[in-house]
Amino acid sequence: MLTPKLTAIRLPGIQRGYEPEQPIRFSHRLHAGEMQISCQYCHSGAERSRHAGIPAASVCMNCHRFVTAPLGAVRAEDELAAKENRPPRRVIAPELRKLYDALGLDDDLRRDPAKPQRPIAWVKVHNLPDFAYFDHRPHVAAGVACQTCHGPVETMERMRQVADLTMGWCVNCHRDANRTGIAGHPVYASIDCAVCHY
Amino acid sequence: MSRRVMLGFFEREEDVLAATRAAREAGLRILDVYTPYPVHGLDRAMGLAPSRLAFVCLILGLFGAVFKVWFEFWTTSVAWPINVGGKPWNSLPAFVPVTFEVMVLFAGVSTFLAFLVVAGLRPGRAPVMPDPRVTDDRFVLMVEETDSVFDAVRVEQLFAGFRALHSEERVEARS
Amino acid sequence: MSAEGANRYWRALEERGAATAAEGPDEFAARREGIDLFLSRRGFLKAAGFGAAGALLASCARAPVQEAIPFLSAPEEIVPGHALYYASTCAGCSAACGMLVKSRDGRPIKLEGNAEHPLSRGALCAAGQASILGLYDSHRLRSPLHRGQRASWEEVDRAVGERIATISKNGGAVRFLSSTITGPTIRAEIDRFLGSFADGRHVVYDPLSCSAILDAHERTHGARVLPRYLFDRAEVIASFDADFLGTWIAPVEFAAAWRAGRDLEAKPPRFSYHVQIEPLLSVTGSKADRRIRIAPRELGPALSHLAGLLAKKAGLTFSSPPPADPELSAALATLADRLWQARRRSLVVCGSQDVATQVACNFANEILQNYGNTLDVERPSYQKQGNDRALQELLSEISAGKVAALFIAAANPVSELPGGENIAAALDKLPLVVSFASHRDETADHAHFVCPDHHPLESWSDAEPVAGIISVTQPVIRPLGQTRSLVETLSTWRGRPTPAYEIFQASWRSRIFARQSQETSFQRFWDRAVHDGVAAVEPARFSPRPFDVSAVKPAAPAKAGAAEGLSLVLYAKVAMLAGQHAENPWLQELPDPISKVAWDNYACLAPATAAALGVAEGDVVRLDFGAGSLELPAYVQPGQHDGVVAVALGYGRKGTARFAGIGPRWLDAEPSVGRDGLVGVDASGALELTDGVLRYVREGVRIAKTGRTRPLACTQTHHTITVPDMFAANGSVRRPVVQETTYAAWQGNPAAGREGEEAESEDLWPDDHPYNGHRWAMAIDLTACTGCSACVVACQVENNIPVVGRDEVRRHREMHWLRIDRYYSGSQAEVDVVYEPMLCQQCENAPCETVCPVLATVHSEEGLNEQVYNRCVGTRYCANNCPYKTRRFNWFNYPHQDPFANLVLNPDVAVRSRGVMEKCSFCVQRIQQAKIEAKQAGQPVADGAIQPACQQTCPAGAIVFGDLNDRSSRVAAAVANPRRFRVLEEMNVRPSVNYLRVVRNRDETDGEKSHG
Amino acid sequence: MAEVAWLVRRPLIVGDKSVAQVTRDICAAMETRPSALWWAGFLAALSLLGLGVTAISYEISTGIGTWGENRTVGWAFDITNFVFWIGIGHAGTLISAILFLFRQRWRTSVNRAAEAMTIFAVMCAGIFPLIHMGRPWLAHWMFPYPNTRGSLWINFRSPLVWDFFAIATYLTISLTFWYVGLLPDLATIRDRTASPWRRRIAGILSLGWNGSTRTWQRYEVVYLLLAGLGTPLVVSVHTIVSWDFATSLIPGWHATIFPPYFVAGAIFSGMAMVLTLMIVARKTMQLEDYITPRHVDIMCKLIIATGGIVGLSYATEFFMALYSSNPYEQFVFLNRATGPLCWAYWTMVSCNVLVPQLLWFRRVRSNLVLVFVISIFVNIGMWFERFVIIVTSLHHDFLPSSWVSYRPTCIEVATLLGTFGLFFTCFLLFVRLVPVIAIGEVKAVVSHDKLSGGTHA
Repeated sequence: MLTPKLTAIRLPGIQRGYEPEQPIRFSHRLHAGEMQISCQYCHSGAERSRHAGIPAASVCMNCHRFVTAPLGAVRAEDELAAKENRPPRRVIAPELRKLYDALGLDDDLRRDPAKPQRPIAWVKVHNLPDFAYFDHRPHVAAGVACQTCHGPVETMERMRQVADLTMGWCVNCHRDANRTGIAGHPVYASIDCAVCHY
Repeated sequence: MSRRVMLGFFEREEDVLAATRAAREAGLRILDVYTPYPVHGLDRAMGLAPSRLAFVCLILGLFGAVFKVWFEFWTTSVAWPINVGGKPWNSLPAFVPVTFEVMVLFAGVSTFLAFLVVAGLRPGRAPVMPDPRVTDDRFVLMVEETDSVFDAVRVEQLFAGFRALHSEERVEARS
Repeated sequence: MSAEGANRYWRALEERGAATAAEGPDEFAARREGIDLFLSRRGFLKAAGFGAAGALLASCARAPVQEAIPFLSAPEEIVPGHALYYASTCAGCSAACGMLVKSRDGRPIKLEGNAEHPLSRGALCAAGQASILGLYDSHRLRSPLHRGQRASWEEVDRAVGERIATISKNGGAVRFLSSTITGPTIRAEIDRFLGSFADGRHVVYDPLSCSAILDAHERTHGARVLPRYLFDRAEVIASFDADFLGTWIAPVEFAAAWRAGRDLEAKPPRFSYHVQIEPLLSVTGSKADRRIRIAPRELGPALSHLAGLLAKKAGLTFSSPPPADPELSAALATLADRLWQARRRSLVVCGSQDVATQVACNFANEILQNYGNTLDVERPSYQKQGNDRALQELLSEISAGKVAALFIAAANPVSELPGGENIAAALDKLPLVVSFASHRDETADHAHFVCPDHHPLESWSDAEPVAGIISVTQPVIRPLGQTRSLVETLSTWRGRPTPAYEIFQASWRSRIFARQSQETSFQRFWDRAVHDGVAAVEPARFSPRPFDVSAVKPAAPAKAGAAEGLSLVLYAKVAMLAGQHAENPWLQELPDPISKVAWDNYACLAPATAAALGVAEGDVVRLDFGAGSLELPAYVQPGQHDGVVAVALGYGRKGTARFAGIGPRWLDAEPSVGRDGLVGVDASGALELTDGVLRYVREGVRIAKTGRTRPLACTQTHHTITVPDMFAANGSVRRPVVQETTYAAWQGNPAAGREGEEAESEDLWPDDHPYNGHRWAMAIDLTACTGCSACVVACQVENNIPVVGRDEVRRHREMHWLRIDRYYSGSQAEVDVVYEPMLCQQCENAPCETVCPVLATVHSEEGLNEQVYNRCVGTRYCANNCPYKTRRFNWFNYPHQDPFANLVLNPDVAVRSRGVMEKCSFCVQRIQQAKIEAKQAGQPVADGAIQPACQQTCPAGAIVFGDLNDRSSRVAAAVANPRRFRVLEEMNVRPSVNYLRVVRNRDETDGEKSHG
Repeated sequence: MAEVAWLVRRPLIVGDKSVAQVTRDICAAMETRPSALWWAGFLAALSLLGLGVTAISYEISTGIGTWGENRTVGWAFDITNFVFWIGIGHAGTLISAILFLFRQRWRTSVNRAAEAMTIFAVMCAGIFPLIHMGRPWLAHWMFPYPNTRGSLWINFRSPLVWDFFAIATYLTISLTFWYVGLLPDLATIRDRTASPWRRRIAGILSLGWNGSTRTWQRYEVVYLLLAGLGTPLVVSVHTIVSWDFATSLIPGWHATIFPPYFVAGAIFSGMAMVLTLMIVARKTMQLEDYITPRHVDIMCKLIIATGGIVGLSYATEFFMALYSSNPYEQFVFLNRATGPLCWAYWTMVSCNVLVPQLLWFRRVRSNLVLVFVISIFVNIGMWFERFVIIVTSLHHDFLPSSWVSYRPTCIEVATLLGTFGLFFTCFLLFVRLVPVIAIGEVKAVVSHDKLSGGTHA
């Protein structure tokens, strides 16, 4: 009863609103919002493991092997090429360039043995304390929408922590789930300590 | 405005006690009696009504107890019922000790604070007293010179009748 | 695994939030960064600890930035945070049990028995469970050594190659010394390598030798074979000093079989009769139905006499004089009768190293027609191949300097054999000594080259423990150092460098594929073998010669002359074995099942002997045997023969110097090592290698007090369930915490031996806590439990339980969540032993929960007694109020002494910080895992889907865990068993752990026996 | 007036004092320079305190492992000291509150010091529940405050929580009671002292007290009420402390006799401590006229009485154990008397039951040195009583497999000494800064003596 009021103000240790700079300016708004790519296309771990996981660069390449720059830029280059009647050059957006560099690809997106492969060090946004065990699988299985905890990701240019991820926040959601069910169908979300702490 | 008061200074408990009784019979208006230690019967002699601090103590004590019982019940059976050692949600007997302690705490502290308020005691307040020796071994009886019929001389004799060391008249400012 | 694999592995770590990728020149440093991250659990708890301060900090500054570094290209099988299991083979000893390696994010973190393995049947022993720590041992050699200096493989190959070349040119004896290697491929490779020399020979020895058994069979069956013993088929077992449940040949396989032979729940029930005749109290002896103490020198004559008795029954003319002790001869007579009644279904085993005795043993089995029934020489075991005669010859060759090149693999002769220093000196004289040791051990110090082999979890290998059963070892992680597989090294020196993988595949294609018929395509066969971890093929058949009775000679009766002085018996402990695991802190801290002493070896004396000598436990005594002397603390061991002093092998290893600083450091702390800086005392000097056998017994040993004392780290100070009479009013001296009965009584009444009424007393309170969903419970069959302590180590590995060191154990602060209480009953001399595994009983009315002020331990709606570490403030009230004393408190921070070992931590279990209480959770992480998977599959949790670490590894299958609300579950059946009882039931705490009464195969029908 | 008649026999304050004299005598202790004796005692106490602080900081920074406790004996010195000090505290409240209700006027000379003793003892006691925690920095979790854990409250079923509330309340009420009693005397100091800073401080603390009868009247009501509250409180506190053990199921702890047994024991030990202090104080601070042999005599009698109850409790416990055919219960007590830790048990019995019997003789009671020695013995004995109850019950409990021994470490001993350091430091400061005797009350007694003397002579 007191808890909601308390969490309304940011208490010590609560990282709500954390929105760190990322190595590549990846836009969830563009991918999840405009392009309507489902969350689990990239974060496929969510239904197979406790971690949703951050997609491997190879997953990005599924599309970005072909999409190398915004449509506008490509059109412009085509027109320019037509004008100068030469084959259009491949346009590579600066942010995607970082991805290709990480994979050690050359301009034709072929593996360049000279270039080293460097994994991309994303900055973790949602951090739970190590003594709290969280597992995505049961939540996905129960049909909890990603937005319930991660907020309106599809509107975020840069990923931001929306929920404050306190124990009270978890527990109250579990309580509500038991009362109202999830997406209509009844569920049972235990609030035993040993669900998260062991 | 200000008022005139007549002070009688005594040395012994029984003298001031008797003097107070006499003064009261003589229809004098006794403002206060200052003593180094509590003198038995003096309050009756002055005709003071018994203190009502006991009620404060009772009420707040009860409040503390009731509040605590409710709180313990609420936390263990309503807010978040957790199975502790197979005990029932509402383990009333186990709540008794804390309830008692909280009752005593509320009662005691509130009575003390109430006392400070009604007695007008607060840190840094300058003591209003006729003679610093009151806190040592002086007994002072203070009567008000009510109206023109007040006869200072008679009062002085009355005091002297009870072995008063001396008496004096003072004007004290009243807010 | 491809080269990419390694980097994947390390990135996979970071997926869990590690620091940086492990690349660049010093890969190792990078790993250390990786390690800090594993400390971060503890780190966090600590930080979280500094309550106000921590909060203040957090409110000023954001939490430290954590990076998540995904794969560049994800391998499809690896899902971060998802555990994979790979079938492999345990290399803890030569028994070669099958196992599954639990690999988390490419990091092996747990070994579990492989249920599909025909020998170990899903179990592992303590040593096997602990062996995973060896992978993350920072003391392992990470590159070859040349004269003790780090060298590159190129240099070593060149140097060794040159020497080999000269040898094969000018000739010269080349010897390959190893302990038993059962792998057909490796053996073939070694032979191939030796084949390239004129005089090359492979000499095999076992520090715990069974050479005499093989020699005996050479005499009686014409071939040096070790029969395969089938205890499950034996109805009467007579074991002459063979510790087959503890350390003898293949304890896990034998324990499983032995257990199968005594199954009271089977229809009809079967219960073998097991007689143990031994000088000291072994694990096996502690489980025997009839146990006879015997002086070592009496053993041979006794067995020979038994053979004689049987021969008479069989109408053969063979007689051997009865032993002096009339009691013993009477016992032997009755034993002979029972054996004879159980012809073909009986088994006589003998652990003696005296060939004549072993021959008598064979003779007995032959008379009883056990060959082909309960022991098999046609499909023999390869688990012990040691040939002590060959070893002796080799040693004389070496000391004579007749060896041109000596290669030593999987053996440490300098520390394992008598006269180690002489051997060392001789080695220094040899022109070429190459060791394949993974550590700078005693022998490696005297080798010109040390070419470290992979850890078994890093390399391909195979094993054929028993003819026809071949199990595969596959790598589950890329080598952590610049080590190289033995076969690869040999192939390189042969001039044809080949990757191990190819060598093994080739060998299987040529040798093993041919020996089976199910699969037609080799690839399919190989894939299945690698997947299952084991393949059944045709054994290399050989038909033994018919039994040669002429070989049998009646043993001369023990000479009374040798009676002066004590006989020193050198034995092996289940944890240390011959010492190959001496550098494993888990095993050092594992209390010995019998003595309950950790971190030391000691001189076991019978109570009577100790009293006669005026020696008390902890007094340091000096043992004088001809060749030298030993000084170690005494331990009073009930049930041991009065004429015996027993000392464990495998201690005082050079490598144990690393434990000098283990455990918490504070002003009153004492080191875990002795005065010589090592753990325990090396007793191998007392071994004898004479006329072709390695002997573990010495006669005429004199013993004297030194006046010094060394208190032992013993986890159990009171050894009986009976309280001293002075403390027992009105005669109630025995505490009903363990219940037992006899087979005869049980047959009459399955509930025989019950003490006190098992009555669920009415509840005082409204029933606020119905258990509607699951109701987890456990049942432990005390009849089956052999006390082998595999469960204790399994629990330690699974639950990140720290090692606290000798001093803390001595202060009774060991951290094991699961302990095995061992109680003696009977007289001081003739003891009965009961093992009672004691773990958190998960009481329904848990006394610990009521008293916790901060709700750090409460009850779950599935009947679990939860302990929330991060909520605990550490008042210890719960531990005080626990009648079973199963709660463990973090008195200090207990980091891994070797930070590299943090890689073995189980990421699903929090590492507890200083000042919090911890305890058994029924492996709740496994429960949650199974529930989540069931939820995903939309099915109920199947019975047996959840196995706590202890149940999973138990060789005797004594532990059953499951859901009581599932009426069909095994645990529900166990609870319904009339043998079931609960400890301290009368207190109505309602434990969820049930025990099944101990049953001994005896004739007294009064289940109660006097406990003194 | 009954007590007047009673007073006739012997005056409470000897050496026929005038009211002014009383003020002078008592304030003298604070106005003169401290004696060398005082300095010696103070420095000794201070160094002990230093030792304790060192030990405690080492323990908190390194771990509870620096104590001798183990998996079976989870409490030892820590809780022993806690119960010991709480017990000491109780005598103070008894003297000031309970005897006040019983109108025992002799208390006036000792109640101030006794109350001070209570407060300091409770301070010492309070340390232990805090530092015995594995993670003392999380002690605030013992208090039910709204939190972001959804909201996770505390376990009101746990005796430790009861303890927490009991101790907190006890300390608060004792402080209030003490302060109320101090008000008039602070005023006295304010009005007579020469030093300006002392006047300023006394002025602030006395809250502008002027001996007005109106205030005196309310003052007496409050004092009575607080005494009335304090009396059940002091009983409840040690009852709850005893429940820490009584509500558990450890044989030797799980006993219904504990509450009365503990309360009696507490008063017993407290009286002994009061005697110890008083005898020292009257010697060192020339208060012979105020703390007369009669005070000592009365307290000795109280010690015999409470000591008797304690001895009876020991016997009852033992009898009940043997009478209950519960093997565990029986074992624990036989083990106490004859087991490995029997020396502690017999120390306890001889100090608490045998030694006090000497006080039956008036000659002993009137020999202050002897009384002093006996009081020390009782203090020791009562410490061992708690040690015996806690350690011998734990170290051999249900399962023989987990039987262990216990040996304290130097850190534990240092911590115990440290609390004595804290106690005496506080007490020695107290005798310098505050009137050790309730001036106001003594004046009343003095004039009463005069009055009754006058009328009856």
